[in-house]
Amino acid sequence: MSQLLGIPPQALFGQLLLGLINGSFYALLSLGLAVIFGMLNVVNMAHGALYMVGAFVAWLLLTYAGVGYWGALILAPLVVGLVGLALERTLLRRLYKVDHLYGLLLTFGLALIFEGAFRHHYGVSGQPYPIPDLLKGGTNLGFMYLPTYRGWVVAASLLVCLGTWFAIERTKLGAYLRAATENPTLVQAFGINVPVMVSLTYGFGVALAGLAGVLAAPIYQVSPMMGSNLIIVVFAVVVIGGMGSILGAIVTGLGLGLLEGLTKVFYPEASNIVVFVIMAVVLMVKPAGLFGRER
Amino acid sequence: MKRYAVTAAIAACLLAQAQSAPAHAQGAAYSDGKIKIGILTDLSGQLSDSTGQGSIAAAQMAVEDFGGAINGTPVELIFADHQNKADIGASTARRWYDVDQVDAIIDVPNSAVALAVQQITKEANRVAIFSSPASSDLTGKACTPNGLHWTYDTYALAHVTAEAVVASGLSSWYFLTSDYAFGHALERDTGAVVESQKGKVLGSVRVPANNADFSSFLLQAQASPAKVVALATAGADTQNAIKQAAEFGLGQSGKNIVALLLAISEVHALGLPATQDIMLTTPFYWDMDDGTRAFSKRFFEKRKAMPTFYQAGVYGAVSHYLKAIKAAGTDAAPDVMKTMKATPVNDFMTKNGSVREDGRVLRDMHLFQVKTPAESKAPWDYYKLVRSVPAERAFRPLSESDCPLVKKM
Amino acid sequence: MPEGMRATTARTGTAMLDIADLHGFYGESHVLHGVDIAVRQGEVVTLLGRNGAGKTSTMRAIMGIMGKRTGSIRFQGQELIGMAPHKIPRLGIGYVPEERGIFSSLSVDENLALPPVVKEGGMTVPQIHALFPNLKGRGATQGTRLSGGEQQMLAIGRILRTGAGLILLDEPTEGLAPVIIEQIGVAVRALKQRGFTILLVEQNFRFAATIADRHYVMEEGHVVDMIPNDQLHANMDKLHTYLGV
Amino acid sequence: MTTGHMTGHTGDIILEARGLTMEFKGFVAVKEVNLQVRRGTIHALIGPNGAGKSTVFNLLTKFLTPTRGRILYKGRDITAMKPADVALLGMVRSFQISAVFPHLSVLENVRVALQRPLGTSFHFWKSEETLRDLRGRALELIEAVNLTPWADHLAAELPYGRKRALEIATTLALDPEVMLLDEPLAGMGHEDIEGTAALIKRVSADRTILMVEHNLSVVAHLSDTITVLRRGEILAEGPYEAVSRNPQVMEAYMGTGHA
Amino acid sequence: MSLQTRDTLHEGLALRGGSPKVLLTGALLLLAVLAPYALYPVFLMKVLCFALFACAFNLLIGFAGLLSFGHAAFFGGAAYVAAHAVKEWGWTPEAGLLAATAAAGAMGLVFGLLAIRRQGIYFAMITLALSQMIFFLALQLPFTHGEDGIQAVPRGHLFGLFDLSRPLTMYYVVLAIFLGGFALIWRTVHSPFGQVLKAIRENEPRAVSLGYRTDRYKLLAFVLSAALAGLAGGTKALVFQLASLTDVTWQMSGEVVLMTLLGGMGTLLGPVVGAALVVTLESYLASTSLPVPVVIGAIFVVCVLLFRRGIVGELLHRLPGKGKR
Repeated sequence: MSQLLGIPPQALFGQLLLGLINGSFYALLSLGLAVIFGMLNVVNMAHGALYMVGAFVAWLLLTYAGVGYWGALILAPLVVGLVGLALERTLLRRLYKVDHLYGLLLTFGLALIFEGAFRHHYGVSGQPYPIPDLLKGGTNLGFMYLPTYRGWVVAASLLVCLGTWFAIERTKLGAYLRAATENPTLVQAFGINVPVMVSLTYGFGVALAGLAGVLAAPIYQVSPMMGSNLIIVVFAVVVIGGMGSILGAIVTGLGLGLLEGLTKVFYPEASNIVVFVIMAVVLMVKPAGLFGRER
Repeated sequence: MKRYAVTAAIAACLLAQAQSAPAHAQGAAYSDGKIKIGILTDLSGQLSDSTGQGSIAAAQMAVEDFGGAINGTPVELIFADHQNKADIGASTARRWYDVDQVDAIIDVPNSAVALAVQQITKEANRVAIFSSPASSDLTGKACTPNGLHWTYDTYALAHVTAEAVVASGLSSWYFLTSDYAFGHALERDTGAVVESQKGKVLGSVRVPANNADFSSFLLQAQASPAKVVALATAGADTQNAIKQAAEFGLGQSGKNIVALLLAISEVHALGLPATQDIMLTTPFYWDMDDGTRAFSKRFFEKRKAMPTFYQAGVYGAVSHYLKAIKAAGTDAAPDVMKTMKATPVNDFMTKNGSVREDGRVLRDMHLFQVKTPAESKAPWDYYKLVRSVPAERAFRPLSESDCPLVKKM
Repeated sequence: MPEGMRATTARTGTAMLDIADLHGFYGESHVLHGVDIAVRQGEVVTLLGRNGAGKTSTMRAIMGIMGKRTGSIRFQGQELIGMAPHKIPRLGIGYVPEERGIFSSLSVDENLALPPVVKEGGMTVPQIHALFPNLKGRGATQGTRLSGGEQQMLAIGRILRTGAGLILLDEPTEGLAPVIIEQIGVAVRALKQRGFTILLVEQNFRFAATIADRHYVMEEGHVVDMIPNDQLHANMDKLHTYLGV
Repeated sequence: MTTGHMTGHTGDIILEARGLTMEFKGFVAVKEVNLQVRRGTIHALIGPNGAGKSTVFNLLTKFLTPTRGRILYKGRDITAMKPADVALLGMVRSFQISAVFPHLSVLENVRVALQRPLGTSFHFWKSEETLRDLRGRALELIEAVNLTPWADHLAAELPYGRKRALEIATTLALDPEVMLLDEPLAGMGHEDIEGTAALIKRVSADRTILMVEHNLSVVAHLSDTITVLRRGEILAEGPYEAVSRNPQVMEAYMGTGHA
Repeated sequence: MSLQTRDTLHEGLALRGGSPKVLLTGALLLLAVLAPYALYPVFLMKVLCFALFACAFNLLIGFAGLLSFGHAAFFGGAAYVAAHAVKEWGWTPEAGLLAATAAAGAMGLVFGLLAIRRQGIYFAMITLALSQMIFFLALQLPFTHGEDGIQAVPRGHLFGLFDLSRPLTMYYVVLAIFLGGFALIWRTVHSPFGQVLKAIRENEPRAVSLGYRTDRYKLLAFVLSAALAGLAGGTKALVFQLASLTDVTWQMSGEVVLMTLLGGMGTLLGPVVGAALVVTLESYLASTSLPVPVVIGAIFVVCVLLFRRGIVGELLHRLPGKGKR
C-alpha cells in the first residue's frame, strides 16, 4: 500500500517532522509558562508578548549594535529575563496576596502594553531577520527538504528543554524550586530567600520565551503581533499538559505539535481548533491536566 | 450623594464627547463653509504600514497640490484609526457625517470596514472613495450611488495575475489560500481565469487564519507537480508564507511563487533574498516613469519610504474628488458623484482612467516580478515589469456585474 | 534548684532564646496571648499542652512564618520580630515542623540536602546515617514514600546537617508507633549529648520526660506553668489536669 | 421539622459509620472506623493531632468520599450522596475556620439559610421583599445567639467570637436534626469560650450534636459520649468518666511509658 | 428601620426605596431620555450596548465570583444570529433580538455545563478556549461571511410600528432594551436567587453545607449572563447594522473585563460607568496618534494594582458609614 489514508507515507513523514519542529517551539514556550505557574501561581498572559520582545531585541541588536545571531542568542534572553525580573519585583509581587485571577489580568494588561508599544514604534509589517550564515541551506532527506535552520531549532529547543528539565529535576537549585513550589513557607523556614527565588523563576521563565523569540526570528517576520497569535495555543498546551508540570509541558508541547501537523494534512480547516478541543476534553476528564498534580 | 457623583462623572465624559460636535455653520457655495475629507485608515493594525500615516501624508500632498482651498473655501483633512474593527469604523463614519459634517471618506483599508462605510455613506448621502480595500463586492452586490472603488479589487488581482502568468507560459497552479472570505474569493476567481486560459489548477490547501507556520502547507505545495504556487493570502500571512517558502527552497525546486496581493512595503520588510522572483500584480510602482518618480520622491522625503499602491491611490482619489467639486461648484454628493463619473482620471499613476456607473474605477494593471539582489541597483529598486494588462481586460465587465445600479438588458 | 530560681537565671541574660509577651495572630484569629519562654544553651525544653494550646504557633512565631506577631523573641540577643523569615534560620535555628514537612517531589537524598548549611560544625551525611540507620540506602526513594517514623528521622536529620545550634522539634512522636518513638528518643538524647539546644513541642509528656530539662505548660495561647524535669513526679496531679482527658 | 417529639438522651442511632476507611496516596488516614451517634446526644470526637478527627468529620458530611465503608443517616445509606443533599436531610456542618458570608449582613446570613424551604431559591425574577416574612424568625435566631445589636452589620465587621455565634445561628436556621461542629471553640479567647459552650449546650436541646473539639474541659462538661481516635482508629468510646480513666487514652494523651 | 436600609445600602448603587432615590432615578432617566439631543445618538447607543454587555458580565464576576474570559463568544455570536435572522430570513427586529438572546443563552448552557465544574483560573481558561473555538467557527462558517461579517443588516420596524432607521427611534429602543436588561439584572441581584448567589460567592463550601447545590445556581447565573450578553450583542448588530469578527475575539472578552474592573466589580452601576469610559476613550483615541492598546493596557495595569474596587466601588468605599465594601 503506497498510500496511507490518501497521503503518500513519505509526505506523512515530512509532516510529522514539521510537527516536531512546531512542537519544540510549543514545548519551549509552555515550559516557561509551566515553570512560572508552578512557582507563582500566575498564568502569565504576557508570555507571548515577551517572546515577541525577545525576537525584537535580537533584531535591534543586529540593526543598531551589529550584534549577530549568536550574540543575540545569549543577550536577548538575558534582556527579557531582566525585564521579567523587574516586572515581578515592581508589579506582580503586589498581587500574591489577592486572588490569582488578578495576576492573569495584570499580565494581560502588560501584554497589551508591550504589543501596542512595539506596534506603535515599528509598525506591523515585521522586520526581516536573516538566517545566520552557518545555518543556511538545507538537506534533502528524500521525503522532504529540511532547512538546516529548522533542524537547529529542534536541536536547540530540545537541548534547552532537556537542560531545564535536568536543572529542575536533578540539581540542588532545582530541588529548592520543587520544594518551594510544594511548600514555600517551610523552604523559607530553612533559610532560603523564597521571594528572590520567585523573582528569578519568573525571570527564567520569560527568558525562555525570549530565547524562543530569538529562535523564531529568522523563521517568522519579527513582528509585534507574533506573540499574541501563538500564545493562546501555547496556553492550551500548558493546560493540557498540566499547569506547573515541567515534563508535562515538554511532552505535550511536542505531542500537540505532531497532532496539529497531522490535522494540517488531513483536515487543515480544523487545525486551529484541534488544540482547544483537546484542551476542553482533557479539562473535563482530568482537570489537573495529563501530567498535572491535583492542587 | 454617591449617585450624584457618578452621574456627574458620566455626564462629564458624555459632554466631553459632545464638545467635539461643532455648530453648523452655513457656507456660501459649499455646505458648511468648508470641504472636509476624512481619511479613515488603519493606524495600528496589519495594514498600518501600507496605508496608515502614509495614506494621510498622500492625502495632504493632494490637498496641498490643489492649493488647500477651492474658490476660497478651505479644504480640511481629518483622520481616524478604525482599528480594523467594523463597528469602530462604522461609528466613526456616522459621527463624521452626522456631527462633523465630513463630505467624503477616503482610503478605508479592510473590506469589512469598507462594506460598513459603504452602507452608511449611502444613508448619509455623502461620498466614499475606497482606495485601499480589496473586496470586489464594493462595486458588486454592495455597490451604491455614493461609493467609488478606486485602486484595485480582488477580481482585478485574480484576472490580471492569472492571465498574465498563464500567458507567460506557467499554466499549472497550486493555491495556498487563507481560509476566509478574501482568500476564497481570490482562489475562486483566479482559478476560473487559469482554467479559462487553458491552464490547470492542480490543487489547493486552505490555511487557517493567523497561522504563523506555513511549512506544512508549503510542503504540500512542494509535493504537487504544479509550476505555480499562488498565495491567496494577505498581510502577515503572505509575509510568513514568502519567508518560509524561501527557507524551504520552493524557488530552487522549480516553483514560481505568485503573490496575489503584495505591497512594496511588505517586499521591503521581507528583503530581496526572500522575495526574489516572486510575481505580483499592482496598479502602481514608483519607478515606472518620470511622473511616478517625481511623486514618489516627494513622498519619500516625507515618509522615508516609497509609496505603496494604496497610498498612491489615496493621492489620486483626493485629487479627483477635489477636481470634481471644483467643476461641479458644489459639494452635494449626487452632483459630485456625477461629475467624478463623467471626468476621466489622469494623474501620475493613472492614464486615461475612467469611472464606471457601478463606481468602479478602471485603470491599467501591471504584473511585476521581484528582482534578485544582484539585479537591484539601489534601495527600493525592487520590481521589473513582466506585462501590463489594459483596464478593460483587468476589471469585471458590467455584463457580469451583480450591482443593482447596473441595468441589465 | 527551686523552680523560681531557674526561671530567673534563664531570664537574666544567659538565655539563648528569650521570648517575652509574645502575641500571635492568624488573620483575625488571636492564637498566642502573651507567651514567655526562656531556653538556655544546651537545654532541652518542652512545650506541653493540649491540642490548640498554641505550641505549634509559638514555633511558627519564632521562625517568622505566622501572620502578625507582637512582643519580643530574642535569639542570642538578636530580636527576631521584624526580621525577614529566611534570615532567622541563618542565625543557627533549625526547624522540624509538625507533620514532618517532607517534600514529595524530592528524593530522600534531596530532602536531606535541602536546608542550606548555615553554620560550621553540622553533622555529615555518614554521621546522620549512623544516627538514623533506617535512612541508609534509601537515597533515591521519593521522600513521602518513607514510613512515618522514617520521615521523622529524615526531617530531623536534614536539620542536623545545617549546623544550627538550636533545634525546634514540633511533635516528633505524633502518630508514631511506640517502637519508633523509642528510636526517635534515642536520637534526641544523642543530640542533647552533642550539645544541641532543643525546644520540643510534645503532647506525649512521658516521652518528653525522658529527655527534657524543663517543661513549659501552655493553655489557651500562653504559658501557665513551668515544671523542671526532676520535679515531674511531684507534679503529676497538676499535669494530669493540664494534659489528661 | 420532626424534632418536637424527641426525648432526651435515650434515642436510637441517628448517624452511623461502618468500616469507614480513607486512604490518601497509600497513607491510611482513617482505618475501619465504626461510629454510632445516638439521637439527642452530644457526641465528641477527640484525639491527639493527626488522629484523623477532621478526616472522619469531612467523611461524615460528604466533603470527602471514603475509600471504603458506609455511612448511614437515620438508617438510610448516604455514602454516595452529595454534601448539599446531606444538608437537606437535616444534617448540617460548621467549619474549622469561621464560615460566614462576610459581605452579607448578619440578618442576611441567617436569612440565606432560612430561605431555602420557601422553594424560591432559583426565582431570579422575584423581589427580595418576598423574603420579608423570614425576618421575624431570623431576628429570633439572632437574638438567641445574642447578636441583636449586630443584626444590620456586615458579618465581616464582627469580632471573631461573634462570627462563630453567627455561624451557629445560621446552622440553627436550618433546624437541623444533627449538627456537626468542627472545632467550634478554636481560636477563641477565654471570654468567648464559655459563652459559646453555653450556647452549644442550649441549642443541643432536641438535637443531636457531633463535634470535634480540643478543649477537653468543655468537651468533658458538654458531652454525653466521647470517642477517642488515634492514628485513624477508634481507641475508646464512652462517657467522660470512663474514657478519661482508660489507660490507653491516658497513654495517647500523656505518652507511652519511659523508653 | 435601620435594618431595612442596611439591607439595601451595602449592595451598591441600588436604585429604589426612599424619595431621594426615586428622585435620583428619575433624574438619571430624564438624562438618558434627553441625552440624544445633546450627544451623538450612535455613540450613546454604543455605550448602552456595551454597558449592558458589561452588566451581564458583572452578574457573573461580581455576584457569582466567576471570571469568564470568553464572554465575547456570547456577545459576538448573538450579533451574528440577530444579523442573520433579520437580514437573510427577513425576521422582525424583535424576533431577531429574541433569537440572539436565546442562542446566547443556549450557548451559555453548553459552556456552563462544561466550565462550571472547575473554578478560578481553570474556569477562566476553559471559557477562553471555548470562546476561541467560537471565534474560529465565526471565521470559517459560511453564514458569517468570514472577515467581511454580515453587512447592511436592515433595522426594520419594531413590532411593525416604529421605524428603527430613524436614529432617535432606534436610540429609545436601545435605551428601553438597556433599561430592561439592567432592571432584570437588578432584580436578579435583589432576588431570592441573588441572595443565594452572593452567599456562594462569599463562601461556597458554607453554602453547600446549608444545602444549596451550588453548581446549579452558578449555571443559572451563567446562562442569564450569557443571554443578556447576547441581547447586548444582538442590539449592537441592529445599531451598527453589521455583525463582525471583532465582537468574538478574545480581545473583546478582555475589553469587557476591563470595563467591569474599571467601573467596579460587584456594583450595579460600575459596569455602566466603565463601559461609558472605555467607549469614550476608544472613540477619542481613534482620532489621535496615541496607541490605543497601550493606553488600554496601562489602564488595566493601574486598575489591577491600585483600583481593584473600580471607580464606583472606590466611591462607595470612601463614603462614610456605608459598610466595608
